[in-house]
Amino acid sequence: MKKAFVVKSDRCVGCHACEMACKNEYQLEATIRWRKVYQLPENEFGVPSRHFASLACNHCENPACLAACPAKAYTKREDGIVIHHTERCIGCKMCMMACPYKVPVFNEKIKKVEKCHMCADKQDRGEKPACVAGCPMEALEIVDLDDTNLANMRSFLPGFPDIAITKPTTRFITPNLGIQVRGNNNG
Amino acid sequence: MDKKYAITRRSFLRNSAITVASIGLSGSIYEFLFSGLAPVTAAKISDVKKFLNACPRNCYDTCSIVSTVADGILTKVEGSTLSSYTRGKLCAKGYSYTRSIYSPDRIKYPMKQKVRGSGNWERISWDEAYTEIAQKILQIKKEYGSTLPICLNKYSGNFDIMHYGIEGMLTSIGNTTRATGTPCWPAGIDAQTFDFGTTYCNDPEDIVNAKYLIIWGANPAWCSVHSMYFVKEAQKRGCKLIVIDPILTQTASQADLYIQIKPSTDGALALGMARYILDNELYDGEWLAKNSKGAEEFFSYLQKNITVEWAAQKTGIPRGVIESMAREYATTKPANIWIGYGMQRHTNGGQNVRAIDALAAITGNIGKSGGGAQYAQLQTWGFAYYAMMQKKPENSGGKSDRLININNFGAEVLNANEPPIKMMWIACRNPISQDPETAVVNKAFEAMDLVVTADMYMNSTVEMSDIVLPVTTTFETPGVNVSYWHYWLSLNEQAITPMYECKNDVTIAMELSAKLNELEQGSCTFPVSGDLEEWVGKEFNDAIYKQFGIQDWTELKKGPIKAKTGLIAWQDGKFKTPSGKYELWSDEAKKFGHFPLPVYTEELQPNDEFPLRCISAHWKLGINSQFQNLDWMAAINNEPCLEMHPIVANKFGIKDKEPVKMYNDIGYIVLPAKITETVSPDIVVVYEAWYKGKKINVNYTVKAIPADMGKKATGSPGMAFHDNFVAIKKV
Amino acid sequence: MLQNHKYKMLKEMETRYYIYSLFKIYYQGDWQAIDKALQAVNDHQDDNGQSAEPLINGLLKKISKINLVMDENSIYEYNKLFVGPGKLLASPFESSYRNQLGLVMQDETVAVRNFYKKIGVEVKGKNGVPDDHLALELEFICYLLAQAAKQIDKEQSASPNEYLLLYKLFFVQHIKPWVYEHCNDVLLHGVNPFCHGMAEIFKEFLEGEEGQNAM
Amino acid sequence: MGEWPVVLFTVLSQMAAGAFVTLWVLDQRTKKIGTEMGSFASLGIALITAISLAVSTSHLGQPMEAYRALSHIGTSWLSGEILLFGMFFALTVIYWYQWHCGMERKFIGAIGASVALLAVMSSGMIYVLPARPAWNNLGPMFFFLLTAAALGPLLISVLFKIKNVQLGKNLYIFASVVLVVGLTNFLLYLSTIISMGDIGTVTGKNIIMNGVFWPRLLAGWLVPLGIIAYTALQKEWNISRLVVALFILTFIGELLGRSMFYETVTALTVFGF
Repeated sequence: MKKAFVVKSDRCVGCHACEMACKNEYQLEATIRWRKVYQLPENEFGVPSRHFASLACNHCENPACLAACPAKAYTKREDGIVIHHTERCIGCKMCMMACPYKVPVFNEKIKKVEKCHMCADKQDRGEKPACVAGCPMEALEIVDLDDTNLANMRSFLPGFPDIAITKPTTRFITPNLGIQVRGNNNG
Repeated sequence: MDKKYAITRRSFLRNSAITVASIGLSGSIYEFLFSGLAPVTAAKISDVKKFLNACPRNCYDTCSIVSTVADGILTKVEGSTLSSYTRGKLCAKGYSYTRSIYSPDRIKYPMKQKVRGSGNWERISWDEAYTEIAQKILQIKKEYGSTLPICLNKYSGNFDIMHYGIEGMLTSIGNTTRATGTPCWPAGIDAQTFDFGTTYCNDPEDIVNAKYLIIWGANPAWCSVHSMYFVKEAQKRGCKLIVIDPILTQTASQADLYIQIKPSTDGALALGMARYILDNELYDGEWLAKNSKGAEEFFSYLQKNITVEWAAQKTGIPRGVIESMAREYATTKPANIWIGYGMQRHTNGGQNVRAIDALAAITGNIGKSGGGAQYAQLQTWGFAYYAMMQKKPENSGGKSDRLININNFGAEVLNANEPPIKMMWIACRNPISQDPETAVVNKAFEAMDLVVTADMYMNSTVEMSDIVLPVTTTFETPGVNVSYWHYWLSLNEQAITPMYECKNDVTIAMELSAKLNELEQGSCTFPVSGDLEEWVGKEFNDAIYKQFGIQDWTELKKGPIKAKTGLIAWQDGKFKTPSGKYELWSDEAKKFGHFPLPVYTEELQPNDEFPLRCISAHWKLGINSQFQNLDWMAAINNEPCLEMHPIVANKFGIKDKEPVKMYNDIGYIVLPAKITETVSPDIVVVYEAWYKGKKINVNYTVKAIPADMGKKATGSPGMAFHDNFVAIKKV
Repeated sequence: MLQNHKYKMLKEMETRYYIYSLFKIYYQGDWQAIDKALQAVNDHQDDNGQSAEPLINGLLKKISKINLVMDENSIYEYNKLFVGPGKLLASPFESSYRNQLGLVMQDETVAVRNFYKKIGVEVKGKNGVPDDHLALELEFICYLLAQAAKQIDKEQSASPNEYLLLYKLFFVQHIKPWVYEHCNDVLLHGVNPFCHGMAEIFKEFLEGEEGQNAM
Repeated sequence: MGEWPVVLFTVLSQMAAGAFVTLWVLDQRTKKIGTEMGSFASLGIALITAISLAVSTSHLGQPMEAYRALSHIGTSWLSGEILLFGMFFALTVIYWYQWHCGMERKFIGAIGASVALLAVMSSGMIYVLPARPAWNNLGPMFFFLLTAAALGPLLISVLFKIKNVQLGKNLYIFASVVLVVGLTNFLLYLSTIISMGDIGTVTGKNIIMNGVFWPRLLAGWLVPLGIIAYTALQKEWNISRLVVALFILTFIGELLGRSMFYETVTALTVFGF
């Protein structure tokens, strides 16, 4: 089993509800964002557009955080979820340096690192992660990579760090681009 | 306040012979007395409860909320899964509620300011507040022979039905001056009122049935994200999505076809399309014959005055595109148009909406599932308005309420005469921040004898008040909410105890009434007692029960309910116009000084001095001055910016992120530039929002220019917010 | 011997109690009672004007150095600092300082609530006002001191009892981490002699307490 | 210097490691170092190692739980580093004890010197991270080894100087070689990352634009090399003030260089953020 987030950039309208649903669920400190909505570069897809990718932890197959952590504060579950165990964390920030996706963040208040755990507890109870459940556009989904047709999905979008480093499990659906008619309205 | 206690060094050090055994209420170490604390009464297990709430913001989506309360503390909010519109999801703003109610900076107690604007506040009891306000009301009445010098400015900070009790409270003291109108949507409402008899839209969940959808000057991805799901669903089912907007919004980025139009020329596009439809006989003659009035006149107007070529020139959209869009729109059935509020905030906004309505009418898309000209609906608002409907006391002076334009509030207050306005009551509003021409509004406040503001937070209006009253949030008080867009009815339960001394506006009205009657029997008709939940119950009537298929309002405690009837607007073909038909020719419009047909009114043009149009559109992390000031929002974005096309930036020698001064003859703001090809080259864009600790407000530059329509349905014309011409320069 | 020791201990505790009461009343905004509360502290001196308690002596010395005069501006400033309606310049809530972004009714408030609950105390009109308002925390300390005194008196013992230990614990967990910062905010924003002076005295008193009790 | 605990830890520990190797080599090669001298120097090394380890914990969010850093020897270079420096510290103490008692110390010296080298190398490996392209090479390890090589012998010569023992010409020759190699390595590294494009280039530019770039060049390399050149011209190999100056300048240079190392590195961006 290989649980993974699917980020449907063809559906995402960049409303930030996912990241706020996450904050609301875990009452996170204001500056800490386990999930972040990234605006993709405006001209990435040929014509100007406002498209987005919502990222949290990519629950990598080779998590760099886990390898770098000297305190064994990270574990990878059988279903692929990478868990950070706060009680073992010593706040050395090695994982923050090692992660190519800037996922682990340092909580200045508790002097430890924290990150997305794909709502493992909720999933164990058969519920969807807060972000997935909270997305009004249904632009986020959890799939099992071992058991999903990945034909329409990609492992990366332009601007996403080299996936060879840690083999992130996150999959993307690329934005659709419509036709744009811009008249001769040059002021 | 008088010098009540002067503890001098000497008096303090005086070696008193008296032994003080106990200190006031706190007792002595041997005889401890509780004051703020108390022994735990029963071993209560800290419990987790869920409550139904409703988002009361001025928003299309009016979400049904489920809140989690642990040991009396609100810990989580979620969307209700029982509403097929909310679908278990909230927006970014809704998810932030746990933060906003627990800010230490909430207004906690009634307070009185010594000198307006001085910042010198003293805490007063509710009784003192009521006494002072009541005495002022009675004194005004005595001096001027009526309560007309008292002016209410209340709008949409909280759209809960019971909050109309604020209007009720003012009614219950006599004839008063009312700031009427709405800043938001009047031109469009009037347009639809002339055309259909009122504004009435299909259930937005019906969007999925459209085969062709034009979103015209609306940005649901930001302002109605739950609707955006249905838009996407429609696309999935094969609907073609067209978005017409000067800004390539996030909604537009989802479109199959995006059309960048010159601002304020929407009517020209609609009329151009209509001419093509007419010329190619793509209109629904049968529908028109049966359901409309004035089709002939309208067609003749088109033939005489409109050409597609002209429309292309006006709008900046190539002729071929207009023609193909007109053909597709007229031949793909059903076709739906969502008319946004943004596109009617112009001096020709009402006419433009009428032109678009006409498109839907001539193609026979009215009254159909998947079709329609969607603007808003007022169908589910048929409450009893028990709190609002109060009798005026006898012999309280004046003939009737005096209405002034909310969209030009400052100037109209200053101009009011015989009697002048001497007292203001402000609720659910922040006029000093959100009204145009900030400086004039300030002057109006300065001219008052007494300004009372009921609010949750300090803002620029509270700063200019004499008395501020702390009010409850939606989680602290019962209520009931509906949307002006979807068809759900949600009860709002009291989920937590009101914090500090905050009170519901209706409670304030009851208690003020008691005080007025105590000082002068019969001076106020507002009920002086009643349980707030019972008040909620009294807002319902049989019509609402019937519409929603319930026997009693308490059934809503199980969850939100959707209207059972009327989900497709005008399905029965019975229009509420004087003729009972869809009126392409409207005599009613004529009465209000408009041309009876949907015609093109020339849009305002920029001039040499102020060459750019500033569009102050809504912002995704806030509603007007609400939400963007919260920490969670600031963590996502805390930097307002001025969006401009690279052509504009080049012309003015501005680089990305450089500070730019945007100004006109009434004011200026300085913002960092954001260079983007998502806006058209004839505009600049500032999203209207209030950032905590930042003195940046686009309204410093917005003049109170009225839109063409609004007077009939809302009392005052709307505001042409987007006809704001400015100049920019590098700072 | 025991009696003497006990007397001294109780006397000391009483002193603390009066001082805490003074600040409790101050933070309650009970202007009617402040005069009396100050008087009570004052009366705790010996006849010669010298208190046996070093605490009181220090405090009196401090008070004699500053000009503790209350006028109408004291109240305006007091409200700007602690009450509103604007953004509080020196919030009286523990969570404002300890919650990363200063919100009330969060985990930090619940921790205080749970502490009260362990001792069998809760806030009147629960959830109406955050449990960690300084006035409530100070009242809780007064309560602990009163309970401690009661026990010492009853048990004929002069050894520190559980209530004194709880007092220390509460001080370490819920006063020390933020009240100094709070007082500094008052000193930073406060210009009125009364508010300023009270903050100075309070801070010095707490420092004394902390030092004396090795907290 | 936001990262000052790591800056101090790495520079001090590397200096101690270099000094240990120097002392061991001198001891083995010359056999002329007196017990008192050796005992004094080895004590200095042990103390500096102890200080560096103590300082390193203050880099942690949870200094009291630093022991858990040893949990992941398998894959975490940080665990390896802590283990090796822990061992190194123990060895410095034993080494000192052996000097102090005049015991045979060849074996412990050899082990200590190897552990010292491995420890410094493991420190370097910590930063070889694909997420930080400018570090994802042998650069960090070379830097750290060169720090050890530059500061170790200079520290020893300063410690010896306190006891009025001069190391003379050989020290200067060695120091000049290390400094030249260090400077060359730095310049090569800089040009390499700048030509990497993307994030590497950004890091390179950060380094050049950094406020301590020139002070680091001057204090760490140019002025010390000047002093050595002056000494060589004078052919005066025993001016003790110059040795101290050389040490202090190089030490400051390394501290500045290390803080720049941490400050300037740039992570991979995610969608340009």
